[in-house]
Order: sequence, then structure tokens, then C-alpha cells
Amino acid sequence: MSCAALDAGSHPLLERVEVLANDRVAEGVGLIALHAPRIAAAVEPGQFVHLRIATGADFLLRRPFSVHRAGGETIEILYQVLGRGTLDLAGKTRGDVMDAIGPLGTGWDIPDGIAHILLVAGGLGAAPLGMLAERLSARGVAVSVAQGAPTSERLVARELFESVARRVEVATDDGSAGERGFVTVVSERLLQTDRPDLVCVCGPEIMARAVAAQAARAGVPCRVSLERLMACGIGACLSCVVTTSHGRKRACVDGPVFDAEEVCWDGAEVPPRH
Amino acid sequence: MSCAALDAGSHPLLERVEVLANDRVAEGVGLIALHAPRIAAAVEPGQFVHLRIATGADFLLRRPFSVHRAGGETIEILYQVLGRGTLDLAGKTRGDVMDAIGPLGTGWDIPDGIAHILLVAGGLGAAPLGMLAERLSARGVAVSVAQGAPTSERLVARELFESVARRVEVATDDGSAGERGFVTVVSERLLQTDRPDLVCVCGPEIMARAVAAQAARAGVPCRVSLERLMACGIGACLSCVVTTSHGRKRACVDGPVFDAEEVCWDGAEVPPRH
Amino acid sequence: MEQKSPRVTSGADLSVEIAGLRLRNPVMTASGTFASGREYADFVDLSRLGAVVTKGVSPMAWTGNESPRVAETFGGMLNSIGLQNPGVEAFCAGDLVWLGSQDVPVVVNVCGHSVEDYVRVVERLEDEPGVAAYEVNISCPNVDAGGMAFGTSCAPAGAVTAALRSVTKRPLIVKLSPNVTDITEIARAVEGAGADAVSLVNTLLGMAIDAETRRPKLARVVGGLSGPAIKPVALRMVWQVARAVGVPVIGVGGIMNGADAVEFLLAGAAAVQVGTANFADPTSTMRVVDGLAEYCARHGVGRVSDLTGALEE
Amino acid sequence: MEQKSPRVTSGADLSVEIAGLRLRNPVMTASGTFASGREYADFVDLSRLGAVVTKGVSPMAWTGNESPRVAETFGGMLNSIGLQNPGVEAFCAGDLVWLGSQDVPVVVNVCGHSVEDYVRVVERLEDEPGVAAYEVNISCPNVDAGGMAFGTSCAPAGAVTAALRSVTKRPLIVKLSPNVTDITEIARAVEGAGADAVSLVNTLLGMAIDAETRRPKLARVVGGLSGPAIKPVALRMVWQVARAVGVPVIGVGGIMNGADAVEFLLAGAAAVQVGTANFADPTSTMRVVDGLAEYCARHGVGRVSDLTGALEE
Ligand SMILES: Cc1cc2nc3c(=O)[nH]c(=O)nc-3n(C[C@H](O)[C@H](O)[C@H](O)COP(=O)(O)OP(=O)(O)OC[C@H]3O[C@@H](n4cnc5c(N)ncnc54)[C@H](O)[C@@H]3O)c2cc1C
Ligand SMILES: Cc1cc2nc3c(=O)[nH]c(=O)nc-3n(C[C@H](O)[C@H](O)[C@H](O)COP(=O)(O)OP(=O)(O)OC[C@H]3O[C@@H](n4cnc5c(N)ncnc54)[C@H](O)[C@@H]3O)c2cc1C
Ligand SMILES: Cc1cc2nc3c(=O)[nH]c(=O)nc-3n(C[C@H](O)[C@H](O)[C@H](O)COP(=O)(O)O)c2cc1C
Ligand SMILES: Cc1cc2nc3c(=O)[nH]c(=O)nc-3n(C[C@H](O)[C@H](O)[C@H](O)COP(=O)(O)O)c2cc1C
Ligand code: FES
Ligand code: FES
Repeated sequence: MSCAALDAGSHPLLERVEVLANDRVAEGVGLIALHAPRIAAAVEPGQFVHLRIATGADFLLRRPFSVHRAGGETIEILYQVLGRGTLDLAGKTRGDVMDAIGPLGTGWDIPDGIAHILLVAGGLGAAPLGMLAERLSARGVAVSVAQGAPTSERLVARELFESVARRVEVATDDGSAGERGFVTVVSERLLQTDRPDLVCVCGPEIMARAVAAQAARAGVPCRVSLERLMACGIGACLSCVVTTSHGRKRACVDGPVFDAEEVCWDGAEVPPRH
Repeated sequence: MSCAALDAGSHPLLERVEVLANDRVAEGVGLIALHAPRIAAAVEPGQFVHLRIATGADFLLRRPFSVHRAGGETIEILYQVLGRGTLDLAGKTRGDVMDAIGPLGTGWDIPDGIAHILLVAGGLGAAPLGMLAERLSARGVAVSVAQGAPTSERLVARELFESVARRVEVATDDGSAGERGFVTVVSERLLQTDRPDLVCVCGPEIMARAVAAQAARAGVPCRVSLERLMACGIGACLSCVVTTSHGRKRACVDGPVFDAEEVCWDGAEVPPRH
Repeated sequence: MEQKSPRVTSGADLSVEIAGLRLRNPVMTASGTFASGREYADFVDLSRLGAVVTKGVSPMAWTGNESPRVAETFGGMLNSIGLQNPGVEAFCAGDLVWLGSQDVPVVVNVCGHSVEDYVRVVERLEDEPGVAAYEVNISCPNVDAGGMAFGTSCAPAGAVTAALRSVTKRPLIVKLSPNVTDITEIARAVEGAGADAVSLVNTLLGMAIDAETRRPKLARVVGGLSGPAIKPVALRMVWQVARAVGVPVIGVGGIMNGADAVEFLLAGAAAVQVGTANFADPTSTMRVVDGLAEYCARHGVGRVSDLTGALEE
Repeated sequence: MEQKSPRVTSGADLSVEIAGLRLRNPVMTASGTFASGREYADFVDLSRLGAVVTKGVSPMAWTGNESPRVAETFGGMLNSIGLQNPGVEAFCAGDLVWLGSQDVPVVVNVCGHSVEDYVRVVERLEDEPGVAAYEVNISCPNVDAGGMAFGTSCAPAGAVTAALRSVTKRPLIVKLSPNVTDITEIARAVEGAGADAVSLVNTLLGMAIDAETRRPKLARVVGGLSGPAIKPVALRMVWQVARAVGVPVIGVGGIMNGADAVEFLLAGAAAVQVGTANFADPTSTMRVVDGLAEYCARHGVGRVSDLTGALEE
């Protein structure tokens, strides 16, 4: 499975996608469903699409979004409204048409023989983990989830996780659900109690880095999905590099998922959101 | 009446306007009705509004449009789709909101005592003459109209003219209605037969210029409405100047209507449309 | 672009001092985009502006260039107005009198074809009480003699400045051209010659063509590019110049809202000017003032001047 | 922006000759925005391109700058990639081999920190049959040594060109920087030193700031501005340079569609390059080719080369 974008057989597609639904799921967070038959058929967990949101004379670079779920001819994207592009995205309604390049990136690429996996999601980091949780539990892998958010309402995709995971533990900054504090408290505990064979993390880089350290101490391999600003999204422009022990790699084609121990945490992540 | 924008009492307004209807009236020509109570109440024939078509993050200068008709709380604009702005305008639907500055410009400023007037409209030049025809006939002034267009379908506002004018004669490039050829053939004849006290012209500058020459030969005073590219629309930027015998004047506040004999036809009109 | 926002009243002190001039707030109008403010008085409360910067004033009347004088481009516009103005006498008898009745500092933008021209304008204006400062336009790309020629090399830029310094004690702001290899050189030259402040940028020399008619969109062929499209270049130059000179820097170029103004302050500007934005929205200057106040309130900034140069590199 | 248009087949002869090089059509890729074309092969028929211009190649591997390396701006973007590339050896062993299997002329973009660097790259490439021409990047704003420094004054620009001229007979295209007071001086200097053609413009030096975080949006603080926002400046410079030199001019800067390309040809360009547009729409180069063909058909233009310099002033 996986490694779709890498194995010679598969290529990214440029697909005209149509909005099927676009709903607010939390404060400043939306879930958009797109009719994208060819991408839906090819996409693997952890891969993303590079979406052209702007229309008409308006110039705007594409925006990268993980595929949160994929089924039949539909893909779902879970997005947080931050600026110009996601504002426009939030304004899309059923029938609107965009174009998307995808599937892009390496995906989580879970080796066979994994029996128990721990997924750690911080905020919108839940997005690329949704599809993974579904596919793994379908494969009979035991899934534990540690999820964190500012407040309970922002624990996006929590239902999805609860429906497929063996255990979901949460933390919120305001204590409105689960532990008060950071998700790292929960992930640390689950590392001890559940003894997973693999940890997959997505969230703010500072949190991903902390979880990677926990996994390393526990001697558990760890994968992190990293964000970079992306212009082309297909490996050509070198705007998205991540510094690794094997040199600078492109998050859009060599990532966004990396082995935690190869990542040099150089603080080059995207500026903090507001 | 008239001279609204000049007399100290009246000032241009910045009004939030809402689209009531937007219909295609001919190939590439639309008629949009806007709810604009304050502008509708103040506007005089020949004045225009400076419309902000773009929304959101999109940067676009305003676009000037003559008020074609005004009644109650509504103004109507007759527009030709040429480029980015009018394309967007054609896409507006009921309920869409824009903002408009208006009423702007001098208007036709018809002196009292005029008994018979000849209106000469070339293409979209019919736009600023519609309201004038209505108001004048209501005042008991006899109105003759010479109208030209590429083809009969493009004789926009013809019904309006026929409903209020004593006589409407047309010319089309393809002969699909009236004379085959330019409107100047018709205007020349009407100048002779109807002996108007005043001629009001709007259309391509080359045509306006020709009609002005006809009127001069016939010894009839003539007013022309001229187009210039306009940035501010309120007299501040000097982007819209027309060279006159009294120096360079601003089409947006000293015009768009000028006395034909003061205009120095310097070929500075807006580039030909396509 | 933002929609008109309600006036924000915040505790923050928005006043700034530039070259001995105390301004209510750092938001000025950009020369040539606001005339003398009279046309905008229907939309803007002039007394809420930091200053009005007038259209360029020359010794005699200038007729400017042929039409078309403007063309829209992606995210901006080109203009080739060419400093049309009635000359300093008419200015003093007209706009300046009207401005005298308004509660706002007046900065007169001065232009000329020669050093003598500039001097004549300023000498004439020295007799007028209603002038708070001069902005010397050595950067207009739309006139043949003078204009940008003075602004693209150090010697003439310094010469104009020195000549004006010798005839006035009023604050002298020199407006710089972005059409140069190293704007810091020019900035240092005018500072050395006695400028009290520099404003930048004027427009970038550009061109637009109508492919269908095969003709240039401007009668003059080339013109000055302004608007949001040039903001990154203006911001970079303000940042460079603020580190190169000791006098205050006034930032201008593509400012559409409060956030844009904050960016220029952070880059090192002590004040800003709003130009092309006025055409899209005549209330732009008010939105910038309100946006600045709102930003200060939200970020607990006590004095807007604390933002100047506060970029965290 | 236009949507993908169906391929137009018109009678017009789209081929052009540049510095002895026959190209199928005047549409090339802009260096650094298209890598070596491999990534775009899924979206673009490379054999329908006039030429592929590669990412900058240096003697040794360069790691480039820190992230973030890009920031979007109004109508454009800033980049500070910094010419990251694996070095000329790896290039010859990798991309160049792949390009050899493609039916498209290859223009190798050459960069260096010193005249020797440039010479070493070209000397190494002279052994490779698959190179149609060199584009010498003396205009990159994103490296400290070399890069733009060579492109902003005449002497070094001429020196690099002359040194390369002495080691190759292949067509030498020198890529010019827009960050200069007078680009025609530089163009004449490189022409005099033996350049067969000039391409312009590279990016405008710019900057972006995040007001909320008070930090520059680029790790390097400044970067190169590209995209539709800069088209008026690029067009003006192409028009100026085409009148100042005898060698062909290749126009680049903000080209998004066929009409944009026509504008550059009318201004005097013999060919064009498409850069940033590829990011918004990976099929942009094809749309430009189709748009050019459609324009020629509609206007009865027999040879696209007839458009070069056909501006009606
Ligand atoms: C591989 C990948 C997958 C992603 N998946 C998702 C997802 O599933 N859901 C989601 O909401 N977001 C996701 N992002 C982030 C998303 O791309 C950005 O939030 C979005 O581009 C912001 O666009 P904007 O115009 O709204 O904000 P802008 O105005 O462009 O920027 C607003 C803020 O967002 C940050 N930002 C802008 N572009 C990016 C980017 N490409 N990557 C990261 N941060 C960015 C900026 O630094 C700034 O702080 C992903 C990013 C990457 C690289
Ligand atoms: C006082 C005044 C009244 C007008 N009234 C009407 C009207 O009632 N109906 C109508 O359809 N048009 C009217 N126009 C013209 C209208 O403003 C332009 O057609 C419109 O701005 C084109 O915008 P665009 O973005 O669609 O085209 P652009 O892409 O901006 O330009 C397309 C073509 O239109 C021309 N054009 C652009 N702006 C103007 C302008 N301000 N004036 C003249 N030509 C321009 C350009 O030169 C180009 O040839 C009027 C213009 C003026 C000055
Ligand atoms: C229509 C127009 C006229 C201008 N006239 C002048 C002028 O007379 N003197 C001057 O110094 N700058 C003039 N400028 C330049 C502006 O003051 C300002 O420096 C430039 O437009 C960049 O700012 P902006 O992007 O906010 O418009 C003019 C600009 C425009 C658009
Ligand atoms: C991400 C990026 C990388 C670039 N890398 C190079 C390069 O390696 N060498 C070079 O000569 N120009 C480089 N450029 C400049 C482009 O080739 C082009 O000159 C510039 O972007 C203007 O064209 P555009 O507006 O079509 O992008 C780069 C531009 C971008 C956006
Ligand atoms: S976004 Fe262009 S290489 Fe990754
Ligand atoms: S459009 Fe600005 S003065 Fe007329």
C-alpha cells in the first residue's frame, strides 16, 4: 500500500472537483466534501491535495490540504479558516467547482505487521489521521488516539476516532474535555499503557517534536506529518523543504510524512497561527 | 434643475447598493437594477455612478456607469461586457451588494425654453440618454432620436425611446434595422427635417465628433457626453481630463457632458472597444 | 479589501512626531491621489488625518500628459498624469486657502524641472502660514525634465535638497524613487544635504499594452505603478532605508488597511501615506486609522510609535 | 485567470529563432519554477514547449536558504529559495539524462558565487551533448555572494559574460535583474561582452511581514517578487532593452496567458518565459502556447515572430 506518489506507477492528477457539501463543524473549522472520483480512488492516508480556491481573474497560489476521508467518488477536507484562501474556501457552496492536484505526498506508509498504533492529533492535525484510523482499524490494527485542542468543541473528528479506535483520550487547554493541558500528557501516558509498535503524529511542530521525543525515549518508531508553505506542491519549486539527517527534503513529495528521527527540528515550521 | 454635482448644495454620496435584477438585454449587454434610494433621489440625466464591483480581497478600481433610468429608490445601469469589471458585473445576482459613489458629473443640464431636442445615440451611448428622453418628454419637450448600432439587436433602449420620443430613426451597420450604415446619416437628416434647438450626443468619440460637426454646420448647439478612464471619479486624480478651449477639464466633475464647441478633439478617447 | 469599519476609539496614543511636526496619527494622504482633500471631504473627516499631502505644486501651471493617463494592472494601476497643476500662485489663492479652514496639518508636495523651480515654489510658500512641511518630489516618473532624474542619482538629489534647505527652516521631507539600484545611497545623500525626513516609495516605472489594439494603454507609453502590487518592494525599501539613515522614514506603497500600515511601521516607518487605495474606497484613510487603533488595542500597544522598527528578525 | 483551453491548431508559424536556436514556439519555462520538467510531465506535453530552462546549476551542491522560503503577496509571491541545487555533476548524471529522453531543447540556467564558479559549470556542461544553450543568472536576489551583485553593475556583468563567452560557442543568454536604475546599461554591457541574447526580468527584491507575529514572512527576510504583480515593470524593461540592444530579448515576468505573452512580444521580446503561473496552474505553459496560436489565427498573423516589436506607438 501507500507511498503512492513515490512508486513509479502512480502520478498526481489534475482534477476538476465539485463541492458536494461544506459545513461548519466548529468555531472557524469547516468540513468540505468534494466530488473527485479519480483522486478519491487513488488517495492513501496522509496524502494531500493542492487546491486551487481562487477563480476568475483573482491570482492566488494553491493551498495544500490533507485528505481527511475518502470513499467512493468523494474526498473530505477538514479545514481551519486562517486567511484569504481558507476564507474563500469557507464561502464555497454545493455546485461550486475548483480544481485540485492530487493525490500528493508520501502518506503514512504503514508497514505490514503493525499490531497496535498510537495516533497523536493536535488541533487540525486530526485531519490527515482520520482516514488512517479508519483504514487501519479495518485492517484489524488496534488504534489508540491521543487528541488535543484548545477547547472541547475544537476536538474535530472526535466521533470518527471514537467509532474506530480502541481508545481515545483527549486533552484541552481549558479543561472543557479530558485533561486540562497539552496532548503530550495523554500521549506520554498512552505510550506507557498501550505500548504501540508505531506512533503517528500531526499537529503544531512544537507538539510533534515533543511527542517524537517521548516515542524515542519509549523506543517506539514515530512518524510525523509536517507542514510547509507550498507553491507548486509537486516537487519542482523547493519552497517546502524540511531539513533532515539526509539533507533537505521536499515536504510535498518526500513528505509530508517523515520518520521522526530523520527530522532536524530547525524551527522552520510555518509561523504560528492566529 | 441639473448641474447637481456642481451646485454647492449637492454632494456625491457613498451608498451601499443592492442588486434587484440583472438581465441580459442583448448580445454582451446587460441591464442591472440597483436599490440605491439616496442616489436615485438626487441623480439628474447624464450623471453617473462610480461602482465598486470587486469584493473581498480582490483589488479593482471602480468603474463608471451612467444612470440609464432612475425612479423611486431604484437606478438602472445599461452595461456592455468588455473586460474584467463588466464581466464581474454581469455575474451579479439579486441580493448581491456593492457600493457606489454618486451621483457624479454635470449631467446634460438642459436650459429651460428648449422646445425640440435631438438625441443621438451610438451603441451604448444610449445609456445616459434614456433618462434624459423620459424627463424631457415629461416636461413637454419634443424629442427626436437618432440611434445607431452594429445590428438591430444592439439597438438598446429602443423601446424606451419609442415610448417617449416623437420620432426615432435608426441605422445599423448590417442594415438589419433602419438605414444600413452609420447613425450620422440619420442624425444629418433629422437635423434638417426636425430643426431641433439642441443636440445631445453620446457614443464612440469619432461618431460624437462627426455629429458635433453636423450640428455646428446646422447652427444648432450641441452637447456631448465623453468617456475617459477614471480612477477616483470625484475630481481628485486628474486621470480623466478632456482638452477644451478653456484648458484641460476633468470629465468626472466638469463633465462628462461638454459643450461640443469647447471640446478639442485630441483623439484622447478611451481605446476602441472589442 | 476590508469593508468600512466602525471608528475604533482605543486607549493607544496614535500621535507621532516627524521632523518636529506633531501629527494626530501616522496616517497621511499620498500626494496626487487626494488632491487637496476638498473632493474627499464628503467621505473623510480630514481632522482625523495625520496630515494632508497635496498634489505636486510647480512654479508655473503644468498641463500634464495626454490621455489616457491611467491603466489598471494586476493588483495595481499605472498613471502618467504628469504633475498637472495650476502652479504655486493659483495653489496659494485656492486650495491652500481652503485647507487653512480645515483642522489638519498641510504638507505641500513640491515639484520642478530644475533646482531653481523647486526653490521658487518653496520661496513662494514660505510667505504662507498654512504650510506645515514640504515634501520634495524628486521621483516622479512622468515628467521628462527633472522629476525622477533628480531622484535616481545622489548628486542631483543632494543638490535639490541642499538648495531647499538653504531657503526654509520648515520640515523638509524628500520623496524617493524606487527605480534605483540602491535606494539607501540616495537616502543618505539627501539626509546629508539636510532632509528632515524621507518618504518612500514613489511609483515604479511600468508599462501596459492592449494586445488587441497593439497600442500602449497610456498615451505616454510608460507610467508609474502603484497599489497593493508594489507593497512588497516598498516595504523592503522602507526596511533598508530605516536602517541606513537617522531621519524618520515615511512609508508609502500599496497600503490598503490597518494591517498594511502596521507592516510599514514594523519595517521602520514613523508614518505612512495612503494613495491608490483612496480610489477603490474613498474612506480608506479612515479605515487605516481605525485599523491601527484596533491593532494597538488588541496587542496592548500603548504608543503607536512603539511599533516603528519593532520587527522581530 | 483563464481555464484550461483546448489545444488550438492554427496555420500560424509559431517557430522563432533565438541566438541561432530554432524553437518550436516562443514559450519557455522560467528557471526555478519548473525544475527540469520531470514533475510537470504529468500535466504538460514538454514537446510542445519552445524550450525548458532548468533550475540554476552551480559547480557544487548548494543547500539554499532556511524555510519559510515563500510568501504570497497581492498578485504575486516572494521566494527566497536561494538556488538550492545538487551541483553540476549530479545535474549531468540526473536531470540532464532524463531531459535527453525528451523532445525539447534544454537551456541550462547557470549560477555561481564568482566568475570562476560560472566558468566551471559551463566548462563541465560543454562535454554534454544535450545542452542547447546557457542562461546565465546574474540576477538572483537570494544569494549573498554573487547572484544579483553581478547583475546590478556593468563591469561585473560584462566580466562574467566575457569569461563564459571565451569557453563556449553555444548560445549565451544573460538573465538580467530589474533591481537597477538603468537596465539598458547592463544589457548593453553584456551584449558588448558577447551575450547572444538577454532574458528579463528576474525577481524584484521585496519583503513581507506578518503584522500579527511581527516577524518577516521569509526566514531570509527579503526575497524575490514574481507573478502578475510585476508584469508592468517587466514589460517596461523589455520595451526599453529591446530598443537598446541588437540581440534578441526574452521576456519574463507575470505571464499568465496568451494575451500576456503577446504583450511581451509587441514590446520587443522574441520569446517569453512562464514562471509563477505554473504554480497556480501547472498547464499554464500550454495555455500560453494555445493562446498565442489563437491570437495569431484571430488576427491573421502568419508568423508569430512578426509580433516582435510590433507595438503601435
Ligand atoms: C501537506 C499539508 C497539509 C495540510 N493540511 C491541512 C488540512 O487538512 N487542514 C487545514 O486546515 N490546513 C491544512 N494545511 C495548512 C493549510 O494549507 C493552510 O492553513 C492554508 O494554506 C492557509 O491558507 P490561507 O490563505 O487561509 O492563509 P494564509 O493567509 O495563506 O496564511 C494564514 C496563516 O496560515 C499559514 N499557512 C499558509 N499557507 C500554509 C501552508 N501551505 N501550510 C501551512 N501553513 C500555512 C500562514 O503561515 C499564516 O500563518 C496543510 C498544509 C500542508 C503543507
Ligand atoms: C462617465 C462614464 C459613463 C459610462 N457609462 C457607461 C454605461 O452607461 N454603460 C457602459 O457599458 N459603459 C459605460 N462607461 C464605460 C465603462 O466605464 C467601461 O466600459 C468599463 O469601465 C469597462 O470596465 P471593464 O473592467 O469591463 O473593462 P476593462 O478591462 O477595464 O477595459 C476594457 C475596455 O474598456 C475600456 N474602458 C475601461 N474603463 C473605461 C472607462 N472608465 N471609460 C471608458 N472606457 C473604459 C478600456 O479602454 C478597454 O478598451 C462609462 C464611462 C464613463 C467614463
Ligand atoms: C494618480 C496618481 C498621481 C500621483 N501624483 C503624485 C504627485 O503629484 N507627487 C508625488 O510625489 N507622488 C505622486 N503619486 C505617487 C503616490 O503619492 C505614491 O507615492 C504612490 O502611488 C505609491 O503609493 P500607493 O500604492 O498607496 O498609491 C501619484 C500616484 C498616483 C496613483
Ligand atoms: C520559486 C522561484 C524560483 C526561482 N529560481 C530561479 C533560478 O534558479 N534562476 C533564475 O534565473 N531565476 C529564478 N527565478 C525567477 C524566475 O525564473 C522568473 O525570472 C521570475 O519569477 C519572474 O517571472 P514570473 O513572474 O513568471 O515568475 C525563480 C522564481 C521563483 C518564483
Ligand atoms: S511545494 Fe514546490 S517543491 Fe514542494
Ligand atoms: S477620475 Fe479622478 S479626476 Fe476624474
